[in-house]
Amino acid sequence: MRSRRISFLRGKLSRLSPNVDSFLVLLLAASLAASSGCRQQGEYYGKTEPSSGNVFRFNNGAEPEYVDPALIVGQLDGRIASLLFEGLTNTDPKTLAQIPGVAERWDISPDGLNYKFYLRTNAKWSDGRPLTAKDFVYSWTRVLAPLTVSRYASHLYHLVNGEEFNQGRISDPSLLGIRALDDYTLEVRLRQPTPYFLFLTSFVTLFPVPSHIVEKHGVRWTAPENIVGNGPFLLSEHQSHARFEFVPNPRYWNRDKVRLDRIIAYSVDDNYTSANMYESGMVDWLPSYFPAEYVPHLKSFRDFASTPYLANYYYSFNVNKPPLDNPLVRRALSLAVNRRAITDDLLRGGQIPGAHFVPLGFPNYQSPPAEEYNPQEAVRLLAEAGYPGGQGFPEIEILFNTLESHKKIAESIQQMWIENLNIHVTLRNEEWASYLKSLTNLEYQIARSGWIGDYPDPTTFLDLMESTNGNNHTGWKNSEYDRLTMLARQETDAGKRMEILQRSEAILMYQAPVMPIYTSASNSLLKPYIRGFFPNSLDHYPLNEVWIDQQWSRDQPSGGEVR
Amino acid sequence: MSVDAVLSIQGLKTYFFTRSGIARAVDDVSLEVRPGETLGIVGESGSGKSVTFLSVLRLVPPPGKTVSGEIIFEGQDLLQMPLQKLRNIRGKRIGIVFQDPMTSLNPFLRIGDQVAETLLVHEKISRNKALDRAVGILEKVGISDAASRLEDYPHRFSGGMRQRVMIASALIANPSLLIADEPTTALDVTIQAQVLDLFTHIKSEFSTAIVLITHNLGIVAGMADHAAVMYSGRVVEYAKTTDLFAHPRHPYTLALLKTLPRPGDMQPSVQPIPGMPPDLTCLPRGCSFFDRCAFRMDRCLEESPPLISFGPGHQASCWVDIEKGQNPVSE
Amino acid sequence: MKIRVASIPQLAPDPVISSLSPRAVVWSRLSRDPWMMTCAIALGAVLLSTILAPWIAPYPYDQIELRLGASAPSWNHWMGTDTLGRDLLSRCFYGGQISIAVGVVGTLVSLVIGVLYGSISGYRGGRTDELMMRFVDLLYSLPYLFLVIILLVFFSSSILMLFVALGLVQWLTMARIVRGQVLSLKNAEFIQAARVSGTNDIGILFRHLLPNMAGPIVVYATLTVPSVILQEAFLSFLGLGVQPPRSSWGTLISDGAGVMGLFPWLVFFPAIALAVVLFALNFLGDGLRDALDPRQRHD
Amino acid sequence: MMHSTSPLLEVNNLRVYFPYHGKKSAGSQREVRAVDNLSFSLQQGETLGLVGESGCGKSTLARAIVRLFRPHSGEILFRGRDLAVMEGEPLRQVRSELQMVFQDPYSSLNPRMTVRDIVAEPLRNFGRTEGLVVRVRELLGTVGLDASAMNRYPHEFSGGQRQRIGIARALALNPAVVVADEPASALDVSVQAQIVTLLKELQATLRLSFLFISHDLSLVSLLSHRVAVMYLGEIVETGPATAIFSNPWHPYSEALISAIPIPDPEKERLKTRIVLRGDVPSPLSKPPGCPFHPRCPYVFDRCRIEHPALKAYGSERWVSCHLLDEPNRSPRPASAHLPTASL
Amino acid sequence: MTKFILRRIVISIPVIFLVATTTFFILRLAPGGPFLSERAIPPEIQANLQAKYGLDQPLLVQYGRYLSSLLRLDLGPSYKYPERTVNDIIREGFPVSLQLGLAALVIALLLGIPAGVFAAVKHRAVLDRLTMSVVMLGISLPTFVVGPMLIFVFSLTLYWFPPALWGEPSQLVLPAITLALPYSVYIARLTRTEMLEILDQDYIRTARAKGAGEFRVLWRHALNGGLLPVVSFLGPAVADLTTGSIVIEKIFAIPGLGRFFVESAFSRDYTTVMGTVLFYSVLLIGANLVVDILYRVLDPRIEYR
Repeated sequence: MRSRRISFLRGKLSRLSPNVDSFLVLLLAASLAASSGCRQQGEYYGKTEPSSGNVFRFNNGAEPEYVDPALIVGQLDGRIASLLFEGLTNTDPKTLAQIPGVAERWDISPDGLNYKFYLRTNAKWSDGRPLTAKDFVYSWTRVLAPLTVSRYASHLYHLVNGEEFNQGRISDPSLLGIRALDDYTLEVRLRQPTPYFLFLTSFVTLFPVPSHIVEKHGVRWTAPENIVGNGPFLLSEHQSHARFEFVPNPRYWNRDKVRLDRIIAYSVDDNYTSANMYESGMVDWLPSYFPAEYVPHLKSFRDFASTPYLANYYYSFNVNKPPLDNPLVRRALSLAVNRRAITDDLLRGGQIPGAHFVPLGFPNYQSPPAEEYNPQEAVRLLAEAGYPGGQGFPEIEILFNTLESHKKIAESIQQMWIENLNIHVTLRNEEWASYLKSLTNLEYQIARSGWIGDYPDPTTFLDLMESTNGNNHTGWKNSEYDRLTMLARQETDAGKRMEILQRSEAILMYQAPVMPIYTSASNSLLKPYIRGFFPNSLDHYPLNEVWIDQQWSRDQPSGGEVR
Repeated sequence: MSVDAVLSIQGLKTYFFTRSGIARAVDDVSLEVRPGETLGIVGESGSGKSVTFLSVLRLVPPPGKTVSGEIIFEGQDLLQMPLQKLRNIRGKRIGIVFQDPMTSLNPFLRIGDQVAETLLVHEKISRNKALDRAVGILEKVGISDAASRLEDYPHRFSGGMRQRVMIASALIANPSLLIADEPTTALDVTIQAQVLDLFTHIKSEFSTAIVLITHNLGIVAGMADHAAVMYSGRVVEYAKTTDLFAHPRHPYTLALLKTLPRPGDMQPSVQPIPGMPPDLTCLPRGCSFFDRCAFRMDRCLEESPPLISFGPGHQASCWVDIEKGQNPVSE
Repeated sequence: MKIRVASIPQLAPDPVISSLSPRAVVWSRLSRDPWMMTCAIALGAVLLSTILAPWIAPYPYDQIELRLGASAPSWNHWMGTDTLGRDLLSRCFYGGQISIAVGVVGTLVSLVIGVLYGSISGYRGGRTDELMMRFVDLLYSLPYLFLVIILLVFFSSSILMLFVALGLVQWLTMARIVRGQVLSLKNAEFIQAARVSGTNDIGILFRHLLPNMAGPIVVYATLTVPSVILQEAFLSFLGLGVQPPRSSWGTLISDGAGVMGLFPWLVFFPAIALAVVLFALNFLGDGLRDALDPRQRHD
Repeated sequence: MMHSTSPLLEVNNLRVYFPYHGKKSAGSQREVRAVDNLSFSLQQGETLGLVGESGCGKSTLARAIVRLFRPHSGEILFRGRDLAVMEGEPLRQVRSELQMVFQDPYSSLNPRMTVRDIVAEPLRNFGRTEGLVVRVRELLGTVGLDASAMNRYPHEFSGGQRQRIGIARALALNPAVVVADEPASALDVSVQAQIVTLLKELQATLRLSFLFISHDLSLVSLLSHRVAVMYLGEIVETGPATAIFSNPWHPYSEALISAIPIPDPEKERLKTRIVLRGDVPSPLSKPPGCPFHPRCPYVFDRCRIEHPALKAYGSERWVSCHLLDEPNRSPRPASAHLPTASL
Repeated sequence: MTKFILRRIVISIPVIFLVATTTFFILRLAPGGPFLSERAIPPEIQANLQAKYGLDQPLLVQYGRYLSSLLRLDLGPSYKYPERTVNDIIREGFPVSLQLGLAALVIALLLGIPAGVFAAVKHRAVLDRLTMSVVMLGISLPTFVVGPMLIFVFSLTLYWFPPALWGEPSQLVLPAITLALPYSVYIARLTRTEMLEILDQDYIRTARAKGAGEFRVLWRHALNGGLLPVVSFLGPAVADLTTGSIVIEKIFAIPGLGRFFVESAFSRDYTTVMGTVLFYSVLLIGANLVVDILYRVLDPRIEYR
C-alpha cells in the first residue's frame, strides 16, 4: 500500500520536471533502503558482536561539567565520579538497599540523629595512601565550605550546623556534626532524623576526595595526570567532548570482583548519533541517550529496557497571574489534559500517566487517588470559575525550553485545551538560560517543569512545593502544606510519616499549583552480551561487577540479569 | 591556380550558425599564397578576412563552422586532416600573429616558456634548448637582452614588445607561412612603424610567405606583393599591389581608396561610401555591394559577379569595367 | 568617366542590427532553454503551492492527531504524518511560506543595505570608497555565523531577528558586487556623457547606474535566496530557526533527518521541496548569469 | 585663419596630475602627470586637432576641459570665465555650451534608454522641454538619422549610427564648443569617413568650435584648421594643419607624420619612414630635460638636461625643440629657422 | 611583501578589538547568566559563584579585566567547565576542526575543480548540464540530510565507516565528505564560470595556434588563471568550513571547536563564547591574509603594494 502510494506520487512529480525526477529516484532509493534496513526484524538492535577484550563502552550523553564529586550536579557527571570514587555506603542495584562501601558497617542511634561509620582498613587511595575517616571529614567540610561553591551542599545541611557553615553564619568547621573518632571511625550528628541519610552517603556529593591531591593541584586535580580516587576504576584518559577511559584500580578493596579490563565513556550529546553508535556496535550501553521517537520501534527489540524512574514531568502554574490565580481554573486545565494520550500515543516511551506529583515507585508510599482526565468536569469547573464554554477566558501561554519532546508535549496540550475548553493557548519557546530566568522570576503563565528525585523518599518531591523552597517557581504558598511537611521531618515513625506526606500531596493536588503529567521512565539499550546489570527506579547502575560474555550467542537466553 | 603555392584556398565557405540566422562570414573564397611572397588581405571588419585565415588553421570559434572548400597547404588538405595531424602543422609550418598583443599572450606564463612552447610541442627538445632558441629568435625580432627577459611575465612588456614576442613565437619553428592578422592595429603609430619595419626585415631575412591581414590600405601598399580586397565574405578584387592601387577594378576598392585622406595634400578631403556593409545573415542574391555601388546596374541585382580577369593576375568580381565606364548604371 | 548615382541618399537610414533589447535577448535565451523552463515551472509550482497553502492544504498545519503518530503516506495524508500525527503535506505547504519568506526577506535586507552601501562607495570613490571597502573587508573577517548564533541564542530567536540576522550576513558580497559594477560603469562613457549633459548625481544613479546594474544584482539576489533559505535550515538544525508550532522546511527536515531510518517520509518530502526550490533557484541564477553574459551575445 | 577677437576657449598652464599608488621605482614621481603645463586656445568656428599617441594625455585633457576632472592647476577660460575652479550649478550651466562626443559608440550610449531619451536628456536637464520631440527629431535629422530611430534602443544601431546619436546629443543644447575625443577611431574606414564628413559639415553650418582629438593624423588632417601635437602631457608643436603636415618642425611630429602608411605603393615604398626607438615612456617617469629626448633621432647633450620651452616661430607656429635654436645641428631646411607666415 | 603583511596585521588589531568589545557587551546585555541551574542554588552560593568569576564587579571593570588578560593571550577559565581554561578548550578542539576542515577542503578541491573544468569544456552540451545538475544537488540538500544519509548507507547498512567520533582515519571519511560537498559545488561553479571566460580568451587561441593539444591548453594555459577565483574563495571557505563544521561535528559527535562554541553559547559560557569568537576572528584574518599572499604569488600581474 505504501509503496504504491509513493510510486503514484513519483509519477505525478516526474511530469513536472525531469530534474526532479532523477533526484527523486535517488532520494527515494536511499530512504527506502533506509526504512527496509531498519525494519529488519532482528531480535536485537544493530550489531551484536562484543568487542575484543573486556572493554565496556557506553555513551554518557555529554561532556561532564565536573569530575570533582563535591561540585557535581548532573547525572552524567555522577556516572564518571561513581567509577572513580566510592562513598561510605553503596546502593544495591537489585534491592536499592544500602550495602557497605568504604564503611564496613554502621550504627544509628534510636532517635535517628547519630551515625557511627566503621571504615574498612583495606580502603586505600589509588596512589597507595590509606583512606581514613579524616578524609571524610575533610571532604564533607570542603563541600560545605562557602568558597567551594558546591551546588549540592544542601545534602549536608542535615548535619548539625551544616547549613549555617555553608552560608557563612559560622566559620569554625569543628562545630560541624562530623568527627573522626579515630582513623577508621566516623561520627556524624544530624540536626533532625533523616530517614534517607544513609542513602545520601552513597551519593556523589558525599564521596571522599584525596585531600593531598586537591591541595596540591587545586582546580586541576581532576585532570587524568593528577587525579587519585578510591573507586573501582582509574581515569586513564580524557579527550574533551569525546570520551573518558578507565582501567581497574588495582588498589580498590574489592578489586577481585571487578571483571572489566577497560571502560570507555563517550560524551556524545546528540541522541541520533548516539543511537547510531549503538546500532553500529560502537557502544554496549545507552542509558536513555537515544531519540524518544525511536522508542516505539525499539520496544520490539530484546536489548531495550524500560523502567519507571523517580522523576516526574509536570506543568507549573504561575498562581499570581490571573486567571491562573483561581484553583478552579487550574484544576480545570489539569482535568482537560489527556495524559494517557501523551504517554501512549505521543511519547510511547514507557512513561506512566498520572495526576500525582510524587512519581510511582517509592517504596511504602502511595499517592492519594486523583482523577486523571475528565473533560466534562473540566468544562464544569471552568464554568464555575466564571468562564462558561471558555467564554471570556484570556489567552494563556505555555513556556517551555527548547527541546523536541517538550515542544511536542506543549503542542499537544495546547491542542487539548483548545479542543476541550475552547480557550486560546499560545506557546513560547525559550532557550535554556532564558527559560530558567523566566521561571525563577515568575515571568510566565504556565511552564513546563520536571524534577528528578535525589533520594528514594517522597520528600525529595514534596519539599519542592514548600513556600520557602527555592525550586517552587509557582508563587504558591500554603501554610497547611508547609506545616505538614515540617511535621513529617520530625516524625520518626515511618508509617505515620507516609500518612502525613499523603495528606500534604492531597492538598497540593486540590490546590493544583502544579499539573503533574507523568512519571518518567528510564529507557536504555544494553547489548545482550553484557552481564551484571540490574534495572532499578533510581537509574543507578554500578559497573563494578559488569562483565562481557564473549561466549554469548543468540540462542542463549540473553542478559538474564537485565530483564 | 599554380601548383607551387604554399597555401591554396579553394571555394572556402565558413558560416556562423547563430540564432538570428546563418551568417556567411566567408562565402566561396579562393586565394593562394606563393612561397616567399607577401599577400595583403584588405577589408573592413566583418568582411571575412580574419575568419578566412582562422579557417585555415581550423581555429574558428563556435558557432562558426567551415562548411565546404579545400585548403591545400604543402600538398595536404587541412580541412580533411584529423585534428591531431593538423596540430603538427599549427605553429610548426604555419605561424600566426594575432591583432591584440595585450590579450594574445598568456598572462600567467613566462615569456620564455611561451615562445619556446611551439618547439616543445612539436620537437623532442629539452626545455633549456628550446629556451636557448627562444633567446635567438627574440633577439632577431629586436628584443634586446632577451636572455634576461625570458623569466619575465607579459605584463612587464609594452604593447610593441609583446607584439615582437608574438612574432617571435610564430617564427621560432621556421614556418613556411606566417599569418599576421592585423598585427599593428592595436599599436600606436610610432610602434606600428617599428613593427612594420620588423616585417620588412622578416621578409628579407626569412623565406617565409606572409599573409598580412589589415584594414589599412596604406600598410598593404607598403608591404604586400599581391593584395586581395574582401567585402562581405568574398574576395572582390585580387591583383598585384601596384596594379590594385593604380587601377582598381572593383567599385568598392575604388570607393575605399577615396575614403582615405592623404596627409600632406594641400586640401585633404574624402568621399565617404554611403550606407553600410550588408547583414551577413541575409545577403542579397546579386552583388552584395549593390546598395552602395556607384556603378550598379540591373544585372548586379540578379547575378552575383564571379571573379573576372581584368588583365594578367588582376581579377575583380564586377560586371562593370569601371575604368572604361562600361555599363554604368543609368537611372 | 565616373558617374555618381545621385539617388543613393548620403545618410540613408541603415538596416536594423538587431531587433531585440538586451532584456529580450536574455529572456529569449532563457525561454528557449528547456532546462531553465523546467526549473522555472518547478519553482513556480512550489511557490504557488506555498502561497495558496491556506486554501489547498488539506489540514491545518498544527492539527495534532496523537493516535495517528508518525504514519506513512496514505490516501488521507499524501505525505504521511509526523510523530504528532500532523499532516506533513500541509506542514510542507506552510513550512514553505516561512522558508521562502525568510529567503526573500533576508535577501531584500541584504539587497537594500548592499546596493545602497555599494553604490555610495563606488560612486563617491576615492577616500570614501577606500574607507567603506576597508570596513567591508573588516566585516568579512568576522566569524559571521558565530555572531548570528550569538544574536539568536542571547536575544531569543524571533522571525524578525532571523530576517535581520540573515540579511546582515549577506549584504557584504552584495555591496562588493554593486560597488564593482558602479566602478566599472562609472567610467563608462555614457555616464561621463550624462555628466557632461548636466545630469546630477541622483539622476546618474537612478537613470543610468541602477538600471544598468540590474542584471548582476538580480543574478546575485537569485543566488542569495537559496543560500539564505539554507542558512535558516542550518539554524533550525541548531534549534535557532522558526519556533513551533510554525515550522519551516528547515525545521521539518531537521526534525525528520534524525528519524530518517524509521520514518523516511518525514525527511524525504520536505527535503524534496527544499531541494527543488534551491536547485531551481541556483540553476536559474547560473543560467541568468550565463544569459546576461555579454560575451555570449554573438550567438 | 587669423582671428583678432579673443579666443572662445583658452587653456593656460593646465596640469592634471593623478596620485599614483603603485610600486615606486627609482626616478618616478609620486603622481601621474597626465597633462603637464599645457596651454592652447580655440577660436570661434575653428577646429583644433589634437594629435598624440596613447598615454600622451589627450583624453585626460579633453575630460579636464569639460570638467569631468578637476585639474591640478591652471586655467580653463571659456568666454573669459575660469572653468577650472567652477563647481556646482554654475559649472552645470556652462556645460550647456561645452559638449563632448565620446570615442566608443558602444559604451557612450546608455543601453537601457531609447534614442529619444538619450538625445533629450541634456534638454531635460536644462528644462528645455518645450517642443522636446520636435527638437529631438530635428537633431536626428541633422546628423542624418531617420525620426523612426527615436523609439529604438542603441543596440539596434551600427557603430556609425550610434556615433551619430552621440553627436546629436552633443548638439542638443546648441553648444559653442564640442570636444570630440577620438570620435571615429572605433569605426571602420568607410564609416570613419562618413563621421568626419558629417562633423565637417556641422562645423561649417553651425559655426561650432571643435577640439578634435585623435591619434590618427590622417583624420586630423581632414578637418583641422590648426593642429597641436602632444607628447607626454605637453604640446610639442602647434600650428596651421597644412603647414605642420607638409613641414613638421618637431622631430616627434616629423616621425608621426612619416609613420602614416600612405595608400599608394609608389609613395609608400619610396618614402623614408623615421622609426623611433623604444616605447612611449610612462607619464609616471617623465625623462628629465626634453621629454622626447630618449627617442629623438637628433638628440644632443642639451636635450638631456634642459627642458625646451614652447617657443613661437612666427605668429602661428609654436615648437618646443632645442634643435631650432641650433642651426648647425638641424637637419631641417634653413627656411625652417626663419619661419614666415606660411599661409 | 613584508610591508604588505605587516600592514595587514596592523589593520587587523582594531578589528579584533572591535570583535572583543561587541561580543563582550552583547553577551552581558543578554538575559540569563552562566550559573543558572534548574535546581535552586542558595543565594549565598550564587553570590559566591559570581564573586569567584568577578561577575559581581561593574561591567566596565569586567571589560577592562578581560581586555588586560586578553593582552596576555589568556582567555580565562571556562564557566561551564571550571576545571579547564578556554585556552585548553581551544587547544583541544581546534586541531580537530582544522583537520576536518582541511580534509574537507582537499576533497572539495579534488571534486570541484575537475567537475568545473569538465563542465566548462562541455559548455552548453548535455554533459555540462548533467555535471552541473549533479553538482548542484550537492547544495540543494542541507548537510544535515546528507550526513545522516551517508551514515545510514555506509555505517549502518554497509558497516564500512564508523558513524561517529574522531581519531581513526576511517572516522574522518564521512564527515569530511559531507562537509566538502557544498564547497566542491561552489568551487565547481567558480571554476566553470572562470574557465568559460578564460577559454574565450585570445591567449587560448594563441596556444591552439601553436599546435598545443587540448590537454595542454586546459591544464597549462587555462587552469592557471581559472583557479584564481578559487584561490580567493579559499579564505572565506576556510572560515565557512570551520564554522560550517558545527553541524557536522554535531551529527558525527566530533569534539571540534564549532561544537564547543554552540554548546557554550547555549550555556552562557561567556568566556568560552568570547574566546572562540576571537580565536576564529584571528584565524579568519590569518586565512584571508594567506590567501591574499597566495593570490599574489599565483597572479604575476599583481604587484603587491
